[in-house]
Amino acid sequence: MSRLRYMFRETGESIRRNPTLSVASVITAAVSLLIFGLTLIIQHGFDNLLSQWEGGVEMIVYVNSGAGEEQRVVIEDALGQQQGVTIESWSYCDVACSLSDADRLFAGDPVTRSQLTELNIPTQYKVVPLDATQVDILRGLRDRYLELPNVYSVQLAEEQLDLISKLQGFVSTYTTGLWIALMVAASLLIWNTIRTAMFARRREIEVMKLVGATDWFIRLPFMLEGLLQGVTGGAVASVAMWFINGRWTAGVEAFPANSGMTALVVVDGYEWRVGLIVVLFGALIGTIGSGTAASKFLDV
Amino acid sequence: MSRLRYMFRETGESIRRNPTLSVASVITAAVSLLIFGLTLIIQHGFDNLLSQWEGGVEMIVYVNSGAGEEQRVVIEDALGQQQGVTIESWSYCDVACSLSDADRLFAGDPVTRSQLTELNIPTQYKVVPLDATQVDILRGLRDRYLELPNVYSVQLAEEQLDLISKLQGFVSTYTTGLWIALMVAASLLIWNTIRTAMFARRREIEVMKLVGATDWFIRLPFMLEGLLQGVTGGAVASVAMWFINGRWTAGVEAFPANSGMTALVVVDGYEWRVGLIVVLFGALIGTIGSGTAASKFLDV
Amino acid sequence: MIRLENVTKRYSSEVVALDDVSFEVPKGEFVFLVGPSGSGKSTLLRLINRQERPEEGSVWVAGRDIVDMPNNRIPQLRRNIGNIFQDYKLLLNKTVFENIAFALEVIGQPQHVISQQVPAVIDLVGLSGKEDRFPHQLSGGEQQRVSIARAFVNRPLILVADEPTGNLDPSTGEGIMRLLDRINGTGTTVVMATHDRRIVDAMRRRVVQLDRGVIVRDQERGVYQ
Amino acid sequence: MIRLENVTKRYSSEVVALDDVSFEVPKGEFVFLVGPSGSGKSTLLRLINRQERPEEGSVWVAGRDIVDMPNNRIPQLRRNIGNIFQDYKLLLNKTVFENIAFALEVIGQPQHVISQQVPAVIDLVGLSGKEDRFPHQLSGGEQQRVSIARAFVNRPLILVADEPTGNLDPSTGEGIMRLLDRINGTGTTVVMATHDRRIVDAMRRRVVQLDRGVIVRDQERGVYQ
Ligand SMILES: Nc1ncnc2c1ncn2[C@@H]1O[C@H](COP(=O)(O)OP(=O)(O)OP(=O)(O)O)[C@@H](O)[C@H]1O
Ligand SMILES: Nc1ncnc2c1ncn2[C@@H]1O[C@H](COP(=O)(O)OP(=O)(O)OP(=O)(O)O)[C@@H](O)[C@H]1O
Ligand SMILES: [Mg+2]
Ligand SMILES: [Mg+2]
Repeated sequence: MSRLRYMFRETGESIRRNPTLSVASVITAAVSLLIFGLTLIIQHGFDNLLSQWEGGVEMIVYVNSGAGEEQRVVIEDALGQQQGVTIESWSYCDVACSLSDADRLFAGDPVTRSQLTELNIPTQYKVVPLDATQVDILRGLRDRYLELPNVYSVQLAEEQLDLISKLQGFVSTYTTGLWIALMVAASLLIWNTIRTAMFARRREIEVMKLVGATDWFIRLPFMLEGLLQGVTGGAVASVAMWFINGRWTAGVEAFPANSGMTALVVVDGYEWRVGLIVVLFGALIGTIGSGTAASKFLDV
Repeated sequence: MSRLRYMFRETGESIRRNPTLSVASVITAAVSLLIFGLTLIIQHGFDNLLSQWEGGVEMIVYVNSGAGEEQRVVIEDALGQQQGVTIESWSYCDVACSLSDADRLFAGDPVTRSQLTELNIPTQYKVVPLDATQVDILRGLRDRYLELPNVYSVQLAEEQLDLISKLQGFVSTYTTGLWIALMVAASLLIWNTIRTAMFARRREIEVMKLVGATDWFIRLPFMLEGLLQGVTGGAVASVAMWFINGRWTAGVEAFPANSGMTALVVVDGYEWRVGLIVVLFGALIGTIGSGTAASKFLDV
Repeated sequence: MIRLENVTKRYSSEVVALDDVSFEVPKGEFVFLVGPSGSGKSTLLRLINRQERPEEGSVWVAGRDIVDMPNNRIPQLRRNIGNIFQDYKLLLNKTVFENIAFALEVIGQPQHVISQQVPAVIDLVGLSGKEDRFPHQLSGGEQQRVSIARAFVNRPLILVADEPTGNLDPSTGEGIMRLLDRINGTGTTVVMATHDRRIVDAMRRRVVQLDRGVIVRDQERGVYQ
Repeated sequence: MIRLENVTKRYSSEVVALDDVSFEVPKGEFVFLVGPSGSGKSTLLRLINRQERPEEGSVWVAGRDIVDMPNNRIPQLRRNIGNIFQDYKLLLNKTVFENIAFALEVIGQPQHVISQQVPAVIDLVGLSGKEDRFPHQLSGGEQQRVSIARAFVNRPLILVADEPTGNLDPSTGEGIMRLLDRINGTGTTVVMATHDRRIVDAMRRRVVQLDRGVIVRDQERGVYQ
């Protein structure tokens, strides 16, 4: 009891004494963790956008809604003819599967999504070609399949996939660069705040050591301070991320439906997981930064 | 001479003594300035993208290349009829003007740009409507103008402008938020580095004051240190920005020409101006941060 | 209580602070360490509470060889030794009471022990009524009394004092010596380094004289010389 | 050289460090300030170099009233006053030479002045051959000599010394006093606060005794009492 009270009192006093460094540490940690969180969120958004093309799918043949198994035989025959020639494999995505694809594709545009039902959604054949680079062959196939009865439309990956995955790679590389640089800065700062705090209290620490306080007793309030900074940074980042994600999701609804952005949102609960990860990450850098500092500078 | 040598020696020693705080300050300043620079660059890229729609232009009528003045009379008559009814004003963008538009629009795609020449580029009529929100009226106009002889195509702003300016607003708001937060952190950090440096050298400072050194003599090495940190941060940010901009420009060339991204690059020299601004900004926060700290803590 | 056996302490290859020193302090004794500046007095005191470790020899405190004591046992050792310094080492932002209580708090003593022992020791050093003053509101002699109270509040077996009267004028210094004498009277072993001839001559206790790291005199009821 | 007129210095409404003190030190004189701890000796010395300002009265140094001197003139004043402290205040990361040169560097003296004056003053204080040592490689007495050299290298009109022998053993302290005496012999005014009875009694110079902020004795060729 006495110990706990002592610890919180010392931690509080220490923060009060050096507010600028603490504030700067928290800001840097928060921005770093925010960019980290946004990187995860953006990645997830892009993944949504690309989800229907997973597994090497390069062509999707959309089938008119309501086309029964008998009516799809023609299409499957046509696909079967190419099996082993230009197509490696294909799979049928039925109504349930197509609806779940739509859930992700129109995550940011609930109005459009709500117009798609079991009755009117086109089902899909997802086609994996033998050689994805042979775009001409795929285009030829598309033109042939478009002629088939009950085919609603045919889409090729190259039209979309290429741009998006390039964008994804570009964005993640540089946001990752930014958050790592800032994370290094935040760790150094927390380390430094603790070092400064310990230096400011070197007289206390000297006396504590002389009267026989254990190293852990001396160390703990400082580690608590670092932990607090990391967690505060993480919490601020989580809230900011939640806010930005919300604004973006609201913004995307207002975009034109054909802008290709409607899948670029995260509303499936992943944002909460990221929020938690961000706070834990903050706690981690806080503890590591302060722990190293406290251990290193205990011999003041 | 003696003074200058003294100053640089002291500054150097001071940085050596407290590398973590200096490194953290520089990283934070650099990332802040980088995001600041990128915000400017992105803004400029978006502006390029939107440049042909400047001044309330909501519709562009593209005229076949080679159509002479006599052949355009029909178009101008049609426009003149609507003047004051649905159209507020219109202006003709001749070959030279259209080429310079293309310079910006295909800045990221020199191959496409090089295929446009004085001989084959469509010229443009840029139309400002009385009421930009009456999209139906504009669509009606488009359909009518498309029928006119020598009209190559007609584009409406709403198809492009809306999404892009929303994106621009969104991106700049949050990147600006990030760089301002980090800028605050960087200033606090430089302030703190200097304070720490002065605290670490309080014995020296005490002796200096006792033997009759002037305040400016004591203050200058510390301000130099802060300036150095700010400028280093700015320089790192400039280099990183230049690198990222280069990679992006190279990436955009590989995007499909119809991706609408070809204008989203900055190659017109603006990036050098931004680089300079970033370094100057770094110098500014360095000087302000260290100057306030040095003046405040001279009474140690 | 304290025993040094052939102790050599070097700070570097040239600086030999103590050179093959052996000496013993029985329980309850009062010993003056004297000698010119740099003769190794402070070093010897720092060996006793393991602030320094000797290169050679062994140091026994309260029946234990402390030279190779593991680090996690040192706090326990130090709880048996009270330290007093020339510059008091008080915490300037804490009151008299808090300064003394601090020594109990940080070794995890519960509140009821603190509220019982601190007033008792404040009374012992004669500072009753000044509990709520801050160090800067006290004279040097009073500050030294606080530092003695802090060193003694835990009832250690040994008090170690490094020039405790160095910053005090003669009559204030005498008051401090009377206090240390009283504490010694309760059975606490006291080892004190000093430059103060008058005090040594007045007290007439055992005097150990160091010179360049060597004991050159060890005299019962000695004088400063 | 120094004149205080009805000077009162309060640190707070209760703490009156100096109470209506007047006294004068002519050029070239050697004055001891004595008195019990807290009597105001250090405060008086800090008034002379404008580290403190009195609430009432005026302080004249070298013909100027320094109480209302604007801040930007203070450096010039301090170049005329050398300071010596009990704890030397040497810079631990600089050698003897650098410590002394530092005092000239920071007032903007050119290199050729430094390389001429520093060796001269090192010679004066008897530290020739130890220019490249660091403070921790020196005895306390030697450190104090460095601090005196630093205070004197600029040939100030006044030397102000606050218990310069407080940390030194008697014989080392006597050496320091001989040095200060020599410097005083060159015409430099010396004001020195001390607790050291032996030194005061041996020197037989003017003694000004303070008690609770009041001058209670001012005696030519006095003793500590
Ligand atoms: N931390 C240290 N590092 C290096 N040398 C040291 C250290 N502490 C003391 N010394 C050296 O060890 C020797 C003994 O120093 P010590 O402080 O023990 O002497 P002392 O008798 O206490 O002197 P004083 O009367 O001045 O306090 C001296 O030569 C001193 O310079
Ligand atoms: N910075 C300060 N703030 C508040 N009070 C102070 C300060 N400096 C000194 N005092 C008080 O002023 C009075 C005179 O102190 P001063 O240090 O001048 O005495 P002194 O004669 O030098 O004592 P000593 O012999 O202990 O050095 C004392 O009561 C002291 O507590
Ligand atoms: Mg000592
Ligand atoms: Mg004093």
